[in-house]
Amino acid sequence: MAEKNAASAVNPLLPITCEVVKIIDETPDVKTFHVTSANGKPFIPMPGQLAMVSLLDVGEAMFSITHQGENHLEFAIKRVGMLTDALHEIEVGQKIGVRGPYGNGFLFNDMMKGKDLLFIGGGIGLAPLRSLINYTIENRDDYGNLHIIYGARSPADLCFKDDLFENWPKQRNVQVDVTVDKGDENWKGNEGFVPAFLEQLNPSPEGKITITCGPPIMIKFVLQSLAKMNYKEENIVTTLEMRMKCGIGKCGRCNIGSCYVCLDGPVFTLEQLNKMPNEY
Amino acid sequence: MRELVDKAKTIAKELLAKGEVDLVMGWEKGTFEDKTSPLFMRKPEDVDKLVINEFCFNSLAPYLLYYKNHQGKIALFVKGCDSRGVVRLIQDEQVKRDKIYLIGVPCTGMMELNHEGQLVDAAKCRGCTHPNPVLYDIILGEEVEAKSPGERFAAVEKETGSAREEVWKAWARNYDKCIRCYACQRICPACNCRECIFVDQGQEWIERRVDETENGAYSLIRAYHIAGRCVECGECERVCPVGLPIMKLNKKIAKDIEELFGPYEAGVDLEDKSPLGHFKYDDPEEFM
Amino acid sequence: MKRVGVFVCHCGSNIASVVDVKRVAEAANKMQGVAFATDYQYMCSEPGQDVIIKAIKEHRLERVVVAACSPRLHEPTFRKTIEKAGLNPYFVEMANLREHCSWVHSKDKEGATLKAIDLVRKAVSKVNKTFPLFPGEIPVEKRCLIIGGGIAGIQAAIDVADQGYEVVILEREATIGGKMAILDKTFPTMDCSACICTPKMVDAAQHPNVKLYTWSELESVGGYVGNFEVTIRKKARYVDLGKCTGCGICETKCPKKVPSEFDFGLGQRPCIYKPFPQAVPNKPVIDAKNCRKLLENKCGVCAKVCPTNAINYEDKDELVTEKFGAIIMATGYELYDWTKDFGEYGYGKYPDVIMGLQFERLVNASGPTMGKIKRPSDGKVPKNIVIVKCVGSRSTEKGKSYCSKFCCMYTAKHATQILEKIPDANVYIFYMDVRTPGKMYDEFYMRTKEGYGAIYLKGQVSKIYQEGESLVVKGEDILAGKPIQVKADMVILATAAASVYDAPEVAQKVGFSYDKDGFFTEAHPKLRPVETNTAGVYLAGCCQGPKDIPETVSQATAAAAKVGSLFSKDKMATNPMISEVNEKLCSGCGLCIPVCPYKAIELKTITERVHGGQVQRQVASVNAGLCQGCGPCTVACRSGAINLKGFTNQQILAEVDTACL
Amino acid sequence: MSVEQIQQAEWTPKIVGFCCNWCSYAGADLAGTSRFQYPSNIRIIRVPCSGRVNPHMVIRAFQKGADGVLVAGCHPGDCHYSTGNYYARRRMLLFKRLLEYVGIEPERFQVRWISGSEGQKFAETAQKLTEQIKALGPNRKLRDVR
Amino acid sequence: MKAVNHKRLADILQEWSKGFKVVAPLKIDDNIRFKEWKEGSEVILNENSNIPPKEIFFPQTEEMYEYSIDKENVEIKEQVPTQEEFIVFGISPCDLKSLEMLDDLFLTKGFVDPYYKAKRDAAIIVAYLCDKPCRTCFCASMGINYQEAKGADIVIFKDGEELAFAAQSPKGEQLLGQVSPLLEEKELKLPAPEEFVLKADVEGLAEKLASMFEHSYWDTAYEKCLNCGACTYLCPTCHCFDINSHNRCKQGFKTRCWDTCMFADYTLMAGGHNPRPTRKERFRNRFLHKLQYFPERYEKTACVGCGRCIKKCPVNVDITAIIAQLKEVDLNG
Repeated sequence: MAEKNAASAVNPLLPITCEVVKIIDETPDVKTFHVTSANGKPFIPMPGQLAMVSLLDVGEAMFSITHQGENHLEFAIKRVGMLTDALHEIEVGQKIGVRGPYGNGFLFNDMMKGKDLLFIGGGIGLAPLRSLINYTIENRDDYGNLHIIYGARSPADLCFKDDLFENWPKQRNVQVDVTVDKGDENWKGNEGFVPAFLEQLNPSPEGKITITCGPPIMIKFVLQSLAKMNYKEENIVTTLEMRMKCGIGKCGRCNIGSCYVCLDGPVFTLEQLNKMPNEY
Repeated sequence: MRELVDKAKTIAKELLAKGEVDLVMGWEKGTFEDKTSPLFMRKPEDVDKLVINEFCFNSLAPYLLYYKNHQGKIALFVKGCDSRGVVRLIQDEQVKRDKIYLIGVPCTGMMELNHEGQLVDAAKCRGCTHPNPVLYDIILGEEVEAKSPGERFAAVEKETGSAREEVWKAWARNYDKCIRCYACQRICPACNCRECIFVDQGQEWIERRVDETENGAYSLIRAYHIAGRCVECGECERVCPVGLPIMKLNKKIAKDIEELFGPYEAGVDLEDKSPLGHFKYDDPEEFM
Repeated sequence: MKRVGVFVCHCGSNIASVVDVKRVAEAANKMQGVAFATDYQYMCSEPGQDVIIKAIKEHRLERVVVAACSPRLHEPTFRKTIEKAGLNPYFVEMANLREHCSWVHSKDKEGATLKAIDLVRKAVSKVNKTFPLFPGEIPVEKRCLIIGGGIAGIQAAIDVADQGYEVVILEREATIGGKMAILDKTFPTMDCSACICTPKMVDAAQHPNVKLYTWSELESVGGYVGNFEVTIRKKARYVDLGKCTGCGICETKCPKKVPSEFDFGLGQRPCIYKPFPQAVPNKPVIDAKNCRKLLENKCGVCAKVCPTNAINYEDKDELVTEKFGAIIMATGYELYDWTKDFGEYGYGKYPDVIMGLQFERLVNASGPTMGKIKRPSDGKVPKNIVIVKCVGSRSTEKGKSYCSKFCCMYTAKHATQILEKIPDANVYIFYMDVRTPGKMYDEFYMRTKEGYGAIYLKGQVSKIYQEGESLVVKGEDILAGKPIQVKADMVILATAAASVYDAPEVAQKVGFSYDKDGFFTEAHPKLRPVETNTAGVYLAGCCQGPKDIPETVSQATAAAAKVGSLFSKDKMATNPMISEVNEKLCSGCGLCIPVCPYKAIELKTITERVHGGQVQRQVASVNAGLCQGCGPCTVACRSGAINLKGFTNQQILAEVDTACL
Repeated sequence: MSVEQIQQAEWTPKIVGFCCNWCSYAGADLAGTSRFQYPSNIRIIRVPCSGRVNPHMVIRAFQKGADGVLVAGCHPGDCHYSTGNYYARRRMLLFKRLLEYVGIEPERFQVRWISGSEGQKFAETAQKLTEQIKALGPNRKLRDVR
Repeated sequence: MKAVNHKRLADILQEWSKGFKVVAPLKIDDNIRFKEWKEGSEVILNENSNIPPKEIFFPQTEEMYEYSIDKENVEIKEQVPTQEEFIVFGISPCDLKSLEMLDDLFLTKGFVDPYYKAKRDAAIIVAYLCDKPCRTCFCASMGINYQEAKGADIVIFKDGEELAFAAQSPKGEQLLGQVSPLLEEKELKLPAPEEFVLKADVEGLAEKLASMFEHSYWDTAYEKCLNCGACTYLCPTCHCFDINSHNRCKQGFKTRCWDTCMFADYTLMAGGHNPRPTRKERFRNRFLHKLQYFPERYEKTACVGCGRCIKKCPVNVDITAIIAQLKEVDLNG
């Protein structure tokens, strides 16, 4: 896929000027930005792919594209540093730079076709999964049942509430289970950490591909639980985060062993990961 | 100096064997006869690699910064200039005196290959004022005379107003050479910040661009940051891969400090106050 | 980018007549981050401020730039303004278009306008990097410590106590009273010093809000304004103040006599003694250095004779630590020791060459001579008396460079006292100048000269030497232009008033600065004369520089007033524009510590997790109570770990960048 | 703007002045209130104390295009914070000599003590500084020519 | 064989510089840097330049594009990376080899780096075969014959006083044609190849390293490394870069600058997590990258044996020694 994009873009390092057309406050520290370029979408990404978003005078960083609409892309961005702070201050109408798409995305092989998909997300980790969830919903017939297990620190920290409680549950063969570490007075739903919640739901591994993303600590324990529930590592997929500058496998810093996360990743099967050096 | 090695080995072995220290820093033979490389000894048998000769350039003091959280005691060999580096680190609260054991090496001066390939007295030793350690727990031999003392400030020639444009051109050429590898900073015992403002982009002090202006700022501000703190070991200049005259600036400042605020040598006395850390009411005033 | 609002003030015509304010506002409108810009006649006026408040609400402004006059004038005004609009008061920056632009470039309208635009851009760039600031609050311990129990300390104590606050007077001698208690009379009124001093001493002692710690020394001072932690050493007195009634039997019975400090060795005192009869507290101490009981465990008479057995030879020094909100320094002065420098005057080996204060005791009715002027050597009544002024004062090579201020008056006083008691005496006064500013002072001097016929000789004394029974004083009479020689029976030296020998040490303990002569430095020579550069520490009397009694008393009262205003609130708001440490960057090198004039920075140990393990390390920490926000620490810090809120490195760099565009 | 571009647009010096809030800034204010005229080239940056001025900020000014830099503080002994200017004095002494050493004209970086009552002195300083810099022409040294 | 007395080299360059920009290893004070040749500049051959010729194609600081930010708009102006044909003169066989690695990196695997490509395509390479190896050289161990220069348009070598020129491509022919009046036909031959002081055996090393990531060797090997960037900046094959903004109020431009895996902030993420937190991980990554990762990805060891790092490392970290030690490591032990 990378090749295709390369061909299309003359200079892969050059951002396309885009306009922020909508900003949604997801949580106190996460905002979703809808961006579009002069001629609609700056490019057509595959689920799980990444893009470099830049405030030219501040900096550039890699974010996963959480969803694409008719003619806009969506980025769900958590406030963690200089650039994201600045991004959280911009307003609708602001011009920003976007380049991409980068990375392999979830569909780098056809492993998921026709399979049941189990999504396990935590916090902002739902952002990359969302692109695939929406994609599989749009192409409902190519995939089996979708089971989405999602957790966040508190009800306030739940991202994409509309999807979680409105859009997704409505869909055919889609099950959504949400938990929070700690509820508040008007929280009726489940409480507890995602791994425990997962074990308690105990979905069978039969014919399932599991896609998980979230804070490292959660991933760690989720993988343990999955192992307990004897999921095969080749059927577990996750997506990684690394510091990136070029996004096209040149600048060096995002390597894990001999592979560059920005090119060969960010999506890996657990099987692949276990073969790589543990340096991420 | 070579003759000291046997005594050095016995001491190092003993320290490790007795468990008084769990790490001894010294030197081992490098790629070539005229090179050595820092050696980290943890077991008595490691000590066999130890060498002490006129090529033991590296000050081991800066390594102490990496062992701030080290539990046990660390021993290291120190030449005169190295010991001043240690003093610097102690004064800057980076090292606790009681956590280190200093083995003093009276230094007869380093040797290096010149362009023609002959061994000559090392540049960094010119104008050496302290061939002998100023601080140590044990010293390997008799104190020695500086081999090539010369003028402490020989490096600083007077720049006259008329030559000013030329002077600047020369420095601008230097700034053009600098690749900002920060070897000078990493090897410097006075550069003991947790995060150097020149490496850390977040603070908006400097940009990564390597050009005359940014490199100029780097060289001048670094010199200023170690003003009154530079122990004049000359390591920065020695390690510079493009051979910048870094010590010129440091010596210039040291010279001015002497002229303006009275005799002072950094890292010689644990008790003395940094020239920029205090003042006199009657300090000179060249401006009004 | 924050939403910045720019408000350009015409200041009537003050700015608008030179700077094209409309153009400035337009330019501002184009600047990055500026969401709104406008101009107005008088921004500081009521309606002007409303313009700002309205705009903040309408345009959701997050930061404000007021381009008007000097921030030194109206920054507080506009801080209040935007606070009214619900913004943090520190979110306003001022561009100084009046003092720094229109008024100084009135002939260069174009240049002024361009500069104005730059100044606005500069302010915008700075305000964009401003963080909300909040003043801290520190509780105020409403107790005042007064160090020194002389007239300054006493006066200050009474004035603070009368305002209803607790006061502790710390006095190293066995009694309060200080130098004034030594004096015989006070110029120019010639009323008896003791008569006006001792009642005040008693007032202080009996004041319900005043506590006396006599025979006590300052051990250490910690903390900061409103919260000083002071440790005091109560020296062993060997007399239980609780039991002792001050009857004085012990003093009469004590077999050993030693020279009295109070009389400067002119008289004797027992080893258990009160410095002088009206001492407060009026109870003795034992002089451990001389008491035979304490030295060789002999004697012990005092204990035997004491009716209330108040004597306790086992007594030990005692350390007490107390909290105070403010400290008044009133440590006074001492006479400069001329004997070490003035060989030509005999290094003090001639008994009849005495200092002014010794003379005070000689003429004092309760003094060693019962007020009869007798010369120390043989007790003869002197006929020819020479007074030498400026001994060690106003001299660059010997003693002190300054003028000791009150000598001119007390030498005149001495002259009159002599001539009153010994009418046929001749009093010669060698002087450099006679300086008598002050109410009724010059009149007094004139009376001494004309009325009493004291002989004033302008000139310095080059030599004094013994010749038989009398002294020879060689000097010159500049006015007559010839050397002069006087045969004298007694010589009184008006020696310089110097700072107390350990004043610097005390200043360091408390933590403020002192000058080359050891006198304490005031925060500002003109505007803050009774404050030190350390908040909560005030000055009264000669510890700040030589003063006569009226001056001392008024300064003491002034200091008391300062303390009063500090104590008037329960909590003290701290300036939020102070240094703060970014512990992530701080290496704990401590280079910032010595450059802090307020001792506000110290190293503390923090614990942090470093990949798994827990490690401890040192970092600098700023005491919000002490820091005054000056900023030299930020420059001493190489890694930019210590930063000054309100003037951060990033703000100033932003200003520099834009100023250079 | 690069030096060359600047010369095309007829060049006037850019001077950055760091003034301590209590003396020199007040001095500049006084120059204003007493209407002492001086060239409009100087841009004053207000700092609490001359001791707050970091040599790095001076360098930064030269980098970003200043042709001259002035640091002004209270006269020795007058510092509002009692000692700030004494530290500034030592720092600036060393730094000034360092800049000269690498070939930067001493006139381009000047330090002055200007009290709150010396409006005249401030105006004169600004005047003189501007003339000196004009004579020297635009600063190329250390300058970010981009 | 075409030849000219080495004293007349300047004339050749003079001639060429009429038509092309000529970049050559010039003496600048006591440095050798690849810079544009001008009349009078002194060319130094048979000695490694301080900074490898990678800086010609991949400058330490390179402008990528300009931008201007207005209140309502953002404009991005690409500096179209075009480049006139130019001559790179006097590049040594090892440095020439390093370009192959850079080509792999910048021109393959999906994305093409236009900035590098433009310069690379425009370059006419005139290689100089070393008279003899320097003591820090070990190119032979990296499979390089210092007496040949594949991929160069012209090769030069020195025989006594004479410089021999041989074209290896039409372009080369054409260039030589240009200066033919200056050249004369001579019988010249390469000096006999000399032995190397330093050797390194990377045979099968990549495979071995694949299982050594967690090996205790790394726990102490890194200890002397100060994590300065000298070795990486001086390395002809190191290629990491950083992208930064340079703002001047509304205008600004993006530059990319060399970066190095030796610096802590290289992999530091905004959230504070750093996959390579200490000197150990960074040291390990550098050598694994050269000796394992790069070979795995591009079938080449990312080292050409130029010896610059050995020459300049402040603490004499010697890659040949490390290779030797790695070979010695007993995986079962």
